[in-house]
Amino acid sequence: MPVLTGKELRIVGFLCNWCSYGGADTAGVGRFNQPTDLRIIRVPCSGRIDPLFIAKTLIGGADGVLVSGCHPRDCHYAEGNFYARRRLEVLKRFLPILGIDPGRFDYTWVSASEGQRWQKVVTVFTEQIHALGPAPRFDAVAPELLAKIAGAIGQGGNRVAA
Amino acid sequence: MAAKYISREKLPEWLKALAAERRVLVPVEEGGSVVFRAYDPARAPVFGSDATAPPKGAVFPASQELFSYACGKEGEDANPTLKLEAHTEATPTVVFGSKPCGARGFLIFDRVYMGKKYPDPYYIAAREATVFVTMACDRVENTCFCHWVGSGPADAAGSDLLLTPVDGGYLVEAVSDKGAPFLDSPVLADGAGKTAEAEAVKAKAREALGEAPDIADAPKALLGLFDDLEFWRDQSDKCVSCGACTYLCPTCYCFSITDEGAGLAGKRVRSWDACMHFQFTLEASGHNPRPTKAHRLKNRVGHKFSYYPTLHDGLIACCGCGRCVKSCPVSVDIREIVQNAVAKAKA
Amino acid sequence: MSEAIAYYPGCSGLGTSKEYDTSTRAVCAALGLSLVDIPDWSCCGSTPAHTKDHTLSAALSARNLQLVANMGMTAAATPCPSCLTNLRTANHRIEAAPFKAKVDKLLDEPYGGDVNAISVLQALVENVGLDTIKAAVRTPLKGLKVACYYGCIMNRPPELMAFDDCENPMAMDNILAALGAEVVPFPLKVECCGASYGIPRPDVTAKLSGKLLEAAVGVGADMVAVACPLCQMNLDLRQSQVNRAMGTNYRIPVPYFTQLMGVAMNIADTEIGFGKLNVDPRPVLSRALSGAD
Amino acid sequence: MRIGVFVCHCGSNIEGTVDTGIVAKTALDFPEVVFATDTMYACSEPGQDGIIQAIKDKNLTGVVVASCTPRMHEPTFRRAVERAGLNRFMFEMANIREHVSWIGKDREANTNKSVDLVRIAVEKLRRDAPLIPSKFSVNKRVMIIGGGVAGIQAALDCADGGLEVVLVERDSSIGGKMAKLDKTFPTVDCSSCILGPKMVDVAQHPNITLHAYSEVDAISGYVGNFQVQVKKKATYVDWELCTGCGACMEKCPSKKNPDVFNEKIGPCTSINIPFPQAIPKKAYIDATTCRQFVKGKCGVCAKVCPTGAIRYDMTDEIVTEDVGAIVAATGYDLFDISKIAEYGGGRYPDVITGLQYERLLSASGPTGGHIKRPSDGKEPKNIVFIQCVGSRDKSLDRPYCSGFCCMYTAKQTILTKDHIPDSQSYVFYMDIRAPGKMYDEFTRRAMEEYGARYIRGRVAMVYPKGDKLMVRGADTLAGTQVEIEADLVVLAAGAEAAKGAPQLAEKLRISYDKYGFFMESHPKLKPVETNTAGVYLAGSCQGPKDIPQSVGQGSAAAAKVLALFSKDMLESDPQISRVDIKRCVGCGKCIMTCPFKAIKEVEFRGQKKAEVIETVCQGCGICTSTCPQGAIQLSHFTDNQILAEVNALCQS
Amino acid sequence: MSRLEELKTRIREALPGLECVIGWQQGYDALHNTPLFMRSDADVDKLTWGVLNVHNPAVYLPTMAGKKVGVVVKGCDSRSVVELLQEKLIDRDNVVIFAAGCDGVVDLTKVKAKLAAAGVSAGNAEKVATDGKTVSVTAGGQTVAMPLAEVCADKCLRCQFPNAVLADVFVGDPAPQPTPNPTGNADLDALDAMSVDDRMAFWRYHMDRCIRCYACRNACPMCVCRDHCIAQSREPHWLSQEDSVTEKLMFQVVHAMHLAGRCTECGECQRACPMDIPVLALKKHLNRTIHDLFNYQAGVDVAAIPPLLQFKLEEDNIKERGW
Repeated sequence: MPVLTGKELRIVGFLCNWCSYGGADTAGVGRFNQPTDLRIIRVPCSGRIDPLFIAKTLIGGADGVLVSGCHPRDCHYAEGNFYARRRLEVLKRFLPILGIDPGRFDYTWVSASEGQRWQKVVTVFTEQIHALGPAPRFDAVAPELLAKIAGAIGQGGNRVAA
Repeated sequence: MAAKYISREKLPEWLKALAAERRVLVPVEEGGSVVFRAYDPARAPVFGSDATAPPKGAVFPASQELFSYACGKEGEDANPTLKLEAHTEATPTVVFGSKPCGARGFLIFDRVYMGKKYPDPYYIAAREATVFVTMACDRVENTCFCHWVGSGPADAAGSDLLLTPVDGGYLVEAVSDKGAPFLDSPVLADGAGKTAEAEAVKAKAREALGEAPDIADAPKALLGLFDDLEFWRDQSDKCVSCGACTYLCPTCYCFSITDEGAGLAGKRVRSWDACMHFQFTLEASGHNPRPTKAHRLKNRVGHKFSYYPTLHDGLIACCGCGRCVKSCPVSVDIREIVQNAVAKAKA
Repeated sequence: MSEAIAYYPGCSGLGTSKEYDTSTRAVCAALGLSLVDIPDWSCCGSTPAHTKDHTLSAALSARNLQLVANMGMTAAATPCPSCLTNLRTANHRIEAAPFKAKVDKLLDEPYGGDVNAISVLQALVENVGLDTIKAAVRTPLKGLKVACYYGCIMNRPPELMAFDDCENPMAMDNILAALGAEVVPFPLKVECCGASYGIPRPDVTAKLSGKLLEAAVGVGADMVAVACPLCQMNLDLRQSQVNRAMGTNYRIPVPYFTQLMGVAMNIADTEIGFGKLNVDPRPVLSRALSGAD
Repeated sequence: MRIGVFVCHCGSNIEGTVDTGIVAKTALDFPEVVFATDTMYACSEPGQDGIIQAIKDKNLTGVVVASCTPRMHEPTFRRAVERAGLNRFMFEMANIREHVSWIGKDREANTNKSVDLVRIAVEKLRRDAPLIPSKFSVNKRVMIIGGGVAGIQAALDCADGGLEVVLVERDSSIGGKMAKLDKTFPTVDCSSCILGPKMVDVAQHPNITLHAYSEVDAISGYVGNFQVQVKKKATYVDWELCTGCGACMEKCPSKKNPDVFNEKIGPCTSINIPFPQAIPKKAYIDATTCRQFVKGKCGVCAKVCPTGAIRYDMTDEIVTEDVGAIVAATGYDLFDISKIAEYGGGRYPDVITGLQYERLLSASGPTGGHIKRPSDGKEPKNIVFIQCVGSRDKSLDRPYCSGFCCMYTAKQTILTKDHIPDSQSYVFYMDIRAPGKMYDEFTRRAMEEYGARYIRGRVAMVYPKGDKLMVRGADTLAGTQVEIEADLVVLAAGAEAAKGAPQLAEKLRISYDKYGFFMESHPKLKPVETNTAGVYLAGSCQGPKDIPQSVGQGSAAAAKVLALFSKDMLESDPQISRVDIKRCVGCGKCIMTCPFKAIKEVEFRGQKKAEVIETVCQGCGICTSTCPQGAIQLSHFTDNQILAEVNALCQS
Repeated sequence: MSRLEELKTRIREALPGLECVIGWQQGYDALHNTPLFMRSDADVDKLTWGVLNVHNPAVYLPTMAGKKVGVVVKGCDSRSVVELLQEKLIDRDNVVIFAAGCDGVVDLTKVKAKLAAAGVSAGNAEKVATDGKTVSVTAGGQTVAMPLAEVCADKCLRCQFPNAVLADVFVGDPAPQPTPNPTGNADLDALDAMSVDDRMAFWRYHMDRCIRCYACRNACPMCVCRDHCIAQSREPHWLSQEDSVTEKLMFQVVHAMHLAGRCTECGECQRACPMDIPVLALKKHLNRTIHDLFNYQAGVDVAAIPPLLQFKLEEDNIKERGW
C-alpha cells in the first residue's frame, strides 16, 4: 500500500535502537500525536547508518529522510554517533550538488527519554517535507528543464568533438 | 540499383520524413561526446567524425528487460500463481549516420545471436527492425585500422544504405535489399553524376590508411601464447581493467543476466558485460579462472583475433574502429598487442 | 588606540537624556573610541511599535542595523537599554527565516543580519577597557560613595543581552571603581524603577522608585549612578513625587555614569550637562571630593 | 521461506486506531508470507501458544509479530519461536503500537502505515539467517562504584551472597551523603547511628575489598569479563600503618581549610580524617593546602605520627580489578546555589544549603550541633527555608523534582524548633511532595506541632538590609507580596548528577539523560538494569532518591548480580559483525573505527584480512558502514537487509 | 644533464632492486602518452617527462602490493601515493618515489577543442612540441600553437603542489609555486550557480550517456576495493545492472562518498571517462566540504587520519540544528 496520496509523503527514518527508537517509543507511550508519514527503520546505532543508505533512499524516490541517534557522548556504543555526525553532515552538504534539496534530509539526536522532543522533531520535519512537496525525480526530469540545461551546456561549447 | 544524391540542405527533410514513420537515431553531441539519440530537428547531427559510442545499443541495449514476472497469491497456503510477460517486439528503427564500421560490428553479433543453435528472439527482432544508413569515411584517424580486419572506409557489409560525402552533399547507395526501398524517397535526387566523385573519395580514404600489416598468423600466435603469462603481464601492465573498450566496441556482444525483484514482482534483466571486469568469470564459490587483468586482456584479444575467427570462418571479431584505443584511459593499443603476439610467435 | 563603532543615540538621546548623549560622546572621544553617527537613523521600534506589531518593530530596528552595515561596520553602540533590547530582539527574531522574510518585505533594502548591537556601557568595558579608563582619570572621585543602578532591562533577558551577570552586574561598578569612587554594595541594582507606569500608575512608580532610593540611602550612597534614561527620569525627575507619596525627604543626585566619567576625566561642563538634572550633583560632588564629609 | 505474520490488537491499544484484520489480510500478499492473522494479545500465553501452534501447523520458518516496540517484547517472542523449534533470530517485529496506534487517531493512515511496517519487517526477515550464540565463562566478582548507602547495601548483599566484592569510593571514607545528615525523616532517627554499623560491616566483611580515595580510570571487556583500572589516589599516608589516632590532625599547622565533609562551612586541617565514624578511619593529606607541598617545608605530621605512616613521596597508583559485573552507585551532588544570583547564595554568607544546615545541626559538625549563622556566629531566630532551588525550574534546565527536599526541610524546621525554641521557621514552597509512608503526616507535624509557617509561593529576591536578609516573595494563596526579615536563609538545593557522572557513564558504556543521571533499561520494568549487560544501577545516580529507595535499589542490584552469576557460562549475543574474507581487501578501516577493539588483522594465504573477535564485538555496525566494499556485515542488520527495507518503502 | 636524462640515470641505478618502475612513454600517436612499466634499461630509454604525462601512475601501486616497485610522480600523483601510504594500502618500504618539478599537463579534451576550432582533427596528430609555455600540435599537416595555460588540466590551474610532497629521488630544480587560477574551478562554480532543480537536470543530462564502464573508478588511485566494488556485487546488493540514470548516478554518489576525505583531486576519474562526463565536480564539491568542516586536505601528510575515520567530541564546524 503506498503512502496515502495527497495526504502523506514518503518519509523514511533511520533510528538507533538505544536512544531515538526508544525516544519514539516514549513519545508513543506518552500519546504524543505525530504525523503519520514517517516509516522507521531500526538500526543498532547511528554509526551503522552508511550515508549511502540515505542517498539511495532519496534517489530511490523518498521525499525525505530523517536520521536520529543518541546525543553526542551518549552513544550506547560510545563512539557511533560521533562517526555518524561527521558522515551525515558531509552527506547533508553533498546533497545539493547532486540536485537534491538538503532540506529533504536531516539528522538529529533524541534520547530514549525525550518523547516530546521526538514528537517535535517528527512534526517539524514532516512539515518541512510537506513544504518542499513531493521530491522531483532524476528519472523524470521535465523535458523543458532538460532542454534548458542541454542548451546551457552547449553554449559553454568547450567540449564539442571535432 | 541506381545511386541517388542528396544535398546537405535537404538532409533534414529526409530525416524528418524517415522519423515520421520510425525511430531515427542520429549521432549528436552531448557534453563533449557524440552519441546516438532520437532525431530531433532542433539538434544538428554530427556527421564529421565517428561517434564516441557506436550505435550498438540500437539493436543490443545496454540493459534490457527479458521478461517481467508477478506472483499472485490468494489467501494463505494457496499455490502462488506466476505470471510471466516477455516483450520481444522491436521498434522499427533507422540508424542514420554511423560510420560503416559501426554497422559492420553486427556481422559478428549475427553469427552468435542469429545462428541456428541459440537464436535470440530479442536480438533477431531488433536486428530485423533496424536499417543502417552509414556514411563512408572521407578521412581517417590515427586510431583507425579497419583495413587490418578485412574492412575499409566504405565497407558496405552490415549497412543497408551507404552515403558517401561528395561536394555539396552525399551520394546515396542501397547496399542491401532492406535498404533498397529507401531510395524511393522523393527527397532524393538522381546520383548518377556523382558516382565517380564518390569512388574517388572512398579510394582516397582507403589510401590514407596505408598498408595493413600481415596478421594472418594471429589466431595461431595468440593461441600459442595462451600459457605465456609473462607476455600477457607485459601487455596488460597498464590496463586498469575498466570496461570502456568492451562497452564501446561495436563487436563485443557479451552480456550478464540478473534478476531484480521487488516484493512479489520482478524482472529479468540482460545487461552488457565486460570480460575486462573481475566479475565476468567470477564463480559462485569465489574462485575466478581469470583472476588477473593479464588473464582478462588475453581473453579479450584472443577472442577477437583467434578464438572467434577460428569458430566463424576466419571472421575477425573486430571492425577496426579504434574506439578501444582512442577511449582507453591509458591508451592500451590492441593493434600493438596483436603485432607483438605475431612477432613473438615468429621469434 | 583608535577604535570606531557606529553610534545609535536613540530618541531620548536627542531629548530627555541629552546630557547622557553629550557626556557619552565626549567621554568616548577622550578615550579614543570613535562614535560614528548613523546617517538617517530612525526610531528603533521600541514601545509604541512593538506593543502594536512585532514585525514592524523589528523592521525599524533592522532598517537601522542595515544602515550600519552600509557604513561598512559590524557593530553599533547605544546608550539606551530600551533601544538595545529592541535592536537585539530584532536580531534574534530574524534568525527565523520566515520572520526575516516578513521583515525584509517592509524594508527598501533587506537586512543582512550581521550587525551586532551593544550598550555604550559594554563598549566602554570591552572595546575601551578598564585600564584605559583608569589611565584617563584626571580627577579621581575619591571619597564619593556611589550606588550603581543598572535598571531592569540592561542585562535581561540574559540569553538575549549576553553581557554581564543579569542578577548582579558589575560593569558599571568596575568603571566607577576605576574612576576612584567608592562603590557601595547596592542590593537592588536590577530592581524595577516603575518604568513605564510613570504615566498610568504614578503611585506604583513612586513606590518602586522610592524603594530604590531608600536602599541607596540605606547603604550610604552619595548618589545613584544610572545607565538608562527612563530610570534616570523616574529616580531624579520624580524624586519629589516619591517624597510626597512616601513621606520622605530624599534629595539624592542621580547622574548618568558617563557624566561621572566626564567629571573624573575633566571633560567640559557643557558636555557633562549636570545642569539638566533635577537634583544637581555638583554640591554633593564637591563636598565629597574635597573630603568634607 | 515460509513466513507467518501475527498482528496484535493489544486489546484496544492497537485495534482502537488500526484495522489489524486488514493489516493481516494485506500481509498475505507479501512474498513468502503463507500465514497471517490478527490476535488479541500476542504476548499473552494464549497469544504465544497461537504463534507456536501456527509455526508447527503451517510449517513456518520465520515469524513477524506486529505489535508493540521490539524493545519491550522482542526477547519474549524470540523465546516463543525458539520453543517452537525455530532459531530465535528468524523473527522480526513491526512496531505498530508506540510508532503507530498511540501517536495518531487516523485509522486509515494508521492501518496503511502498519501495513508498510509489516512489509519492511517481512523484507528484513526474508534476509535473516539463523544465528547461534557462543558461550563464555563468567568471572564471579562484582565491583560496586560508590560507597554511599546504596553502594554499601549492594556490597553487603553481594558479599553475604558469597560473591567477592570490590567497592570503590571516591572520598577517603564511605558513607556518602547519608553520613553528613544529622537526622533522617520521618523518624528523626540519628543518621550516623543507623548507617555506622553498616559501614563497619563493610570494613569487616571478608568478601569485600575496599578501595577508598580511588576512582575508576578505565573499563574494558564485557559482561562476565570486565577489566577495570582503578586509580588509587595518593593519600600521602601509608594506610597499612595509619591507626586513625588523629595525632597528626591535632598538630597540623594548616587548620583553616574549607572542610568538604562539613560542606565548607567549617575549617579542617590539611591532614584529615573527615569524621569520627569514617571507614576506613585513615588520614589523608590534601596536597593543595598542605604546607609540605605548598611551601615545601613543614613535616609536622611526619614527626608526630606514632607509626611513621606519612609518605610525602606517594603517587597515584593504578590497580586492575577483573570483575564480571559492575554496580554504579555514584549518588548525586547538589545544585550550585550561586547560579541563582537573586537568592544571593555564595554572595551572602548567611544564605546556605540544606546540607550545610544539616552540618550545623549535627553534633559532629563545625558548631558542635549549635545553630550559629556563618557570618557572625549569632543564633538565628527567623529562618527562611526556600524550596525547589534548582528543582522544577525549566529556566535553569532543572525541570525535575528532587524528591526529598520537601521532607528534609520539614525535618529541619522541626529540628530548628527543638534547638531554638523561640525561633520561627518560614518555608516558601511550590507544592509539598510527601508521598512516602508517614511522610505527609510528618510535614503536617512540622506545621501544626512545630509552628513552621508554610508560604506557597516563590521567592523573587534575597537582599541584605543591615544585618538581616530581606526575603521578598509571593504568597500565592493570599495573593500578596510578602517580605520577611530573616537571620538565616536555607536553600533546599536540588539534586543533580554527581560530578563526573557522564564521564563514568561513557566508560561504562551506559546511557545518561541530559542532566547526567544514568539511564535504566526500562523505567518501569528494569529500574536497576542498564542497556549494557553486566552493568547495574543503585541509588541516586539514576535520579534523586531518598534513603529507603536507595537501600532498596542497592539490594535489587545485588539480586541482579547474584542472578547473573548463578550461571557458570553466559551466551554471547550472536548479532555481531562477520567478515567475508573473499571481499576483504585488508585496508584496516574497520579496525580503526571499532570502538571495542573487536576486530583484529589476520593473515590469510599471505594477504591481510580483518577478523571479528566474537565475544568482544558489541554489534554496533560502525565497521559495516565504514567498509567501502561491504566486506564486513553486521548480522541481522546487513546492508542487504537495510536496502531491502529501503526498497520496500521506496517502491511500495 | 636534462631532468629527463637524470631521471633515467637514477632509475637505471635503482632498477636492479625493483620489480619495475612505473612512468610514461609515447603512446599510439604523438598526442597520447601511455603508462610505461620499466623492467629493463631499454624500457628506461622510452621514459618521457612533460605535458603529455597525464596519467596518475599511483593507481597501479595497490595492485602491486608485496612487490618492491618504483614510481615516477608529478606533484599531484605524489599526493595519491601519500594517501595510499597513510591508509596503509601500500608499504613505504616497498615503494621508491622518483619525482621532478612539474610544469603542468594538458587536458586532451581542451587540446582537441583547440584543434577543432582550428579546423583540424586531433585524430590526425603527427607531432607535439612544447617549450613549457606553449604546446604546438601538428595535425593533418597543420601546426596549431596553444598557450599551455589555456589547454592545461584544471587541476594544474589550481595546483598547490607542483613538486612531489614525498619523494625518494627528486631530480632537477623544484618547479616554482604557481599562482592559483580561479578558472580551474569553473566547473564547480557553474554548478554552484545553478538552482537545485537545475543541478538535478544537469546530472540527469550527463549521466544518461554513462556506459557503466567504471573507468572513473578503475583509474582512481584511491578506489582500492577494485574487484569487490559494491557497484557490481549482489552481497551487498546496492545497485542493479539496469541502464538507468538513477543507478548510474547512485554509483557516482558511492564513488564520491567513499572518497570523502581521501580524494586528492587528481582528476583521473573525469579524464578517464570515455563519455566526457564531468564527474570530478562531485569530488571537488566534497573536498571543499571536507575542508570547510575539518580543515583537512587529503594526501599531504602520511601520518594524518582521514577525517571520516575519526571524530572530535566537540566538532569545530558542525552546528547542532535546533528543532
